[in-house]
Amino acid sequence: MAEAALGLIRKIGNLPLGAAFSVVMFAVLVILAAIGPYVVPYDPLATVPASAMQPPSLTHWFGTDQLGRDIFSRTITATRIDLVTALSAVLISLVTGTTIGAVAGWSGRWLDAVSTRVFDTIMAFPLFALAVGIAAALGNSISSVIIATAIVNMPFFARQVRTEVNRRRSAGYVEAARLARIPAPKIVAFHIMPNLVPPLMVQSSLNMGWAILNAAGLSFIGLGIQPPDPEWGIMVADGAAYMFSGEWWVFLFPGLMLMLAVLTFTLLGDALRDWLDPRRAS
Amino acid sequence: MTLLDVKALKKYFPLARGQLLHAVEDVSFAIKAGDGLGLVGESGSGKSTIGRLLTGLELADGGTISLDTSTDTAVQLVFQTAEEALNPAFTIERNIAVGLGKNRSSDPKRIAETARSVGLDPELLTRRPHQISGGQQARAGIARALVSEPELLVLDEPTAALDVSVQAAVLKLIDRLRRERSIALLFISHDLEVVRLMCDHVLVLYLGRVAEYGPVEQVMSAPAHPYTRALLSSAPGKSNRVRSAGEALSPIDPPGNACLFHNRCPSATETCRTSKPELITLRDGWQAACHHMERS
Amino acid sequence: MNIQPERLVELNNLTIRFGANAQSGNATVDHVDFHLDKGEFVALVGESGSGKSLLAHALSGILSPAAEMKSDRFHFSGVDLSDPKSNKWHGIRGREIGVVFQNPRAALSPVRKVGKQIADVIAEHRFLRKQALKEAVLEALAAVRIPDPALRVDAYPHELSGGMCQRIMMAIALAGDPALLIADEATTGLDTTTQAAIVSLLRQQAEARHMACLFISHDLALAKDFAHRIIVMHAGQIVEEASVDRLFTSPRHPYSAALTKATPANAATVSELSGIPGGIPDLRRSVPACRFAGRCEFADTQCWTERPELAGPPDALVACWRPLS
Amino acid sequence: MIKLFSSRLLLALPNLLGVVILIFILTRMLPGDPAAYFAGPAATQKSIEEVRKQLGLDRSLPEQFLTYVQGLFSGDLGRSLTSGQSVLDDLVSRVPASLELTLLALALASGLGILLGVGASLRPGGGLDRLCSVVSILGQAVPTFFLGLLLVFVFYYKLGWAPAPLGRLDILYSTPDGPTGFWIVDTLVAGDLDTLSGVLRQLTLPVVTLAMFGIGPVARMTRASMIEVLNSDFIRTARAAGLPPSKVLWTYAFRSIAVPVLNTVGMVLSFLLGANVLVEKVFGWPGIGAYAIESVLASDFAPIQGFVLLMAFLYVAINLAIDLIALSLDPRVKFDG
Repeated sequence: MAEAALGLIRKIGNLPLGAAFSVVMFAVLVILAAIGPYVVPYDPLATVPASAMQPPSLTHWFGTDQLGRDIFSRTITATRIDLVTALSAVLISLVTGTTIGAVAGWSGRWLDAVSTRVFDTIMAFPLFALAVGIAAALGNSISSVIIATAIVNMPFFARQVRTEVNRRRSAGYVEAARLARIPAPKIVAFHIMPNLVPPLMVQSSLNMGWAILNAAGLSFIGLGIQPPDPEWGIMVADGAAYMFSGEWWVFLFPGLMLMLAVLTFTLLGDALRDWLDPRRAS
Repeated sequence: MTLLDVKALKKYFPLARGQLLHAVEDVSFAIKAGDGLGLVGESGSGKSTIGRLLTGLELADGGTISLDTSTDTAVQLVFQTAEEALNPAFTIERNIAVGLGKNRSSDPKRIAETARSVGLDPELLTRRPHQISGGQQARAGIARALVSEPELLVLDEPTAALDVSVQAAVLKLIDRLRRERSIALLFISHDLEVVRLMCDHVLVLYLGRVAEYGPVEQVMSAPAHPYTRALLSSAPGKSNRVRSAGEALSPIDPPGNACLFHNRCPSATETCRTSKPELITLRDGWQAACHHMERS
Repeated sequence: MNIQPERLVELNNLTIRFGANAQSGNATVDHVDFHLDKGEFVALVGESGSGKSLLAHALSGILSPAAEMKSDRFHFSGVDLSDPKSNKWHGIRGREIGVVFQNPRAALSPVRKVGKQIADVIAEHRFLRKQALKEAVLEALAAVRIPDPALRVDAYPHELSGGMCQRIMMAIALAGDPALLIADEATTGLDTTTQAAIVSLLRQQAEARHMACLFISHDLALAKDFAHRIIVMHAGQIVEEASVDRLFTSPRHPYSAALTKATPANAATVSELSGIPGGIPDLRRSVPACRFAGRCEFADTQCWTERPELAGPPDALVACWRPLS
Repeated sequence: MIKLFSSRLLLALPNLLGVVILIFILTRMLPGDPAAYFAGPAATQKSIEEVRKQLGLDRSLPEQFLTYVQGLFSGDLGRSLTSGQSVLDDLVSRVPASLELTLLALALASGLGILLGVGASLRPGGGLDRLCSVVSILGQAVPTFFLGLLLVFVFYYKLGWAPAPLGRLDILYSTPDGPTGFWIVDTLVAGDLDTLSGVLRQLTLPVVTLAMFGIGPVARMTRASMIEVLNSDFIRTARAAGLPPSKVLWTYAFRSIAVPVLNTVGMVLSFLLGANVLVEKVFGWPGIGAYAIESVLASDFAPIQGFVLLMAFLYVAINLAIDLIALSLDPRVKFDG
């Protein structure tokens, strides 16, 4: 066990800097999301007016906000809600996008043309503006943020899968499977899709980053998750007002955490792209 | 016994603005069990399309393909570039297993046996396509086609991407398998020399039409069609060259009432520009489509 | 009377290394001597991975910066070119040495009219006014036998056939009126009829302009048609160098002999064909001193440990410890 | 050229129609009652029903859709509850502010991205290449609104170099009164260099914030395409033909990747139009993004809908322009939908 852990550490140590950082940070984020709310020193919702707006110190590592809430505890607690929101959105767009893309890419003809049009339409929107529109229509709730984020991310998966399936439709190995009278759904699922796992993992990781940004952006302008629930975007928005009176820590720490989370998934996507390249395995 | 009988095969591909690409036009031939037929022609002559029509990967727009077999996997295809033809996500073993068809997803004994018969080391079976050499990839592609014990093997330029030293080994392998298992071959190639070695009959295609069709020694020693002569004389290593000037006509909506080779033919006359030559039987099993056969 | 022909290229002990092979220390082009006389036609043959294209790149001054090139001597018409970064290459690259590559459609810029691409090169080597340049382009197109040059100048490569694109490539290579023309697999992938036409055009142009020609091909039969002298390469080493007649009637290196036997045109039946066991050795791992030893039926311990030098009479050089007689 | 233009326009129409249908569906089919929205927060059940009838929401969906489209054609985007103005008028008066910001940021991001990408491609693994990857990764990872706040904190609050993030122009200056609404253009036309400098000072931070977001994709795409093209056969030909390096780099290599880079610029434009919303909030920019946020907070749906529609129209229009440029750059680009 210790041997294995040591081996893992050595492996990570041998990675390029960005990749090593992303793997470690990914683990940290997952752990924080899992146990963060139980280990933070203060109740993230407890207001203590007497200790409002204290700068970072040993008792309050990231300081306190205008209501005396501990920013460190709030920042850590927010990890779960931000990651779960993004992850739910990415999973929805991965599943629906992949299914629609695979069907469209294989069938070709009118189905392909129609779905391509629909995705072009969605992508023709400046996506954040679309997300604002959708979230506004759906009402202020986490689920509307998730749905809005899923809808704007879905075309990326659908497009990629469609292109890859379409390209492989005429590959020799697919034609060999057709010659062996293997039914089309099986060919797509078991002969083509395994080749798409690496690019889809990369795409999912990158989209996680975008989804986190998207969800935080929506809450920043007041859509979706509502105060007092701790969420990075809201906390930055709250803190922005106090920046002009010199209380920089209120917006800085949640913003940094948000940035770290996005950076983790962006770098992880890059690292996955390198690792999963089949040519490198030889 | 005739295994495959193809009559008046036609295939058109629709293009933009209502144009039609005439890929295969009125092609007829037959292959006896265990026989080898070579299909030669330049790129765009329709030779690969014929192979795909025979295997059912494309549907014909006219003509008949009658196959005298009982199984539905009797015709198998060996693809041009072996690397693209193997699934990069699968091991070589699984790649070969695909050839077994939908009902038998695995049969390790049979796969190992087939691999051995094409000269693939069993330890390579657990590797992935990019981990083996080009020659080994070609063998794996052949193994996949063979594993269902086909009666007709369509080979689409199976050695075009290989070095001569590897090509020689693969050609010998195909020839050996053909004799051992008495499989019929449809060998698609741009290389007449390879067809001469591998086949009993040859069919020369020009822009989707049959230019000449006959026993390979006769066609190669005394070609009747000027295009066959041009092909033969342009092969490297032949000193006396008959050059055919110019470029081929477009296969898109070609003239229906002309010899399509007329613009490159040294002996073309007005007749060639205005009437389409029919296939004429020169001798038993030897045909050519040219207006000026007696003169040439 | 014996007139000594004039030397055009003199290249001694050329070695090209890549970082990827750093562990094994193997050079990708290993101890190669090469020379070419003015007006001479030489063919360089070998399978893929033999290093022949790399040699061509070194000769034409376009070796990638990742390659580390060393030589004892590299003279072209008396100019020292042993440093690939030397500014002496300016005025030689494209002007004294023209290259025709394989896969002509990819070898031309897809977004520039072919006439413009030729004009770019002519303008680089000759100072011409606009009208004169236009005429020079038309002349260049006519020289490579392109029908209706005035129509083709405005075409893009994707609008032309492969054979047509190869003629454009040739016009670019000839634009500087070079003393050496290198044809690097120039006809590979073309239909045989087109291939024959391109080869004959190549020969005719080279002869008319008194150019030396280095013809690189994997196709022995093509090389035999074209050249006076043939060089056979295997895994970065020259294994045999001989006049055409000698090489094809009595090859002395086992590899040359094996290549001949693997060529379909030389066999009457399939059983006469024979492949060569194994493949080109992987230069990232350690290889025998004679790099063919692992595939050679005559190899003994000396072949594995000592590198054979190219030796013998000038028209029949061979690098082998056990040459065929 | 006119023929090209009209055929591309025809291709863009289905997209616009799709946008309209999607927005229609969003407003009518999703949970939340538009009648309740439009009747306002204090409405009774009865007044909601009245509004419903007034808005035609009691009719069948296809009927509603037709009325809706008719309204769009006559420029009727509804009325804002908060401002009481017609949404179209509100938007038209605010568009120049947003466009001036977005287009400047796009120009900056594309210019820097292309230079960085080309530089990085010349020596993969070299210093510029590393800079390129750091800039593009940070540009993607730093949330726009956070970067904006950081810049304001450092350059306005700490250093005092930048003006207060309160709109397009400091109140010391008189508002430019020009025909375009693009204040850089308007002040230049009026020859008012003093105001121009004020406009530029105010623009700097939001433009940089927004541009940082766009550099990454452009630089990455440029770098990847350039590396591929520099290893391509035709670059080898150009080098072997003795063409000088600068000609090989720009006339041959860069020219052939202009289309993919241009397409990326188009994509970045879409990002920027979206991110604009956040930047406008941070910098108090009186554009359509800030307008949308105000409306979101007031649950005022007509302006949001108008905003999303306008965004889509802008994007489609600018993409049309990009397509036309691509057509003139690359002979291989054909009408393939």
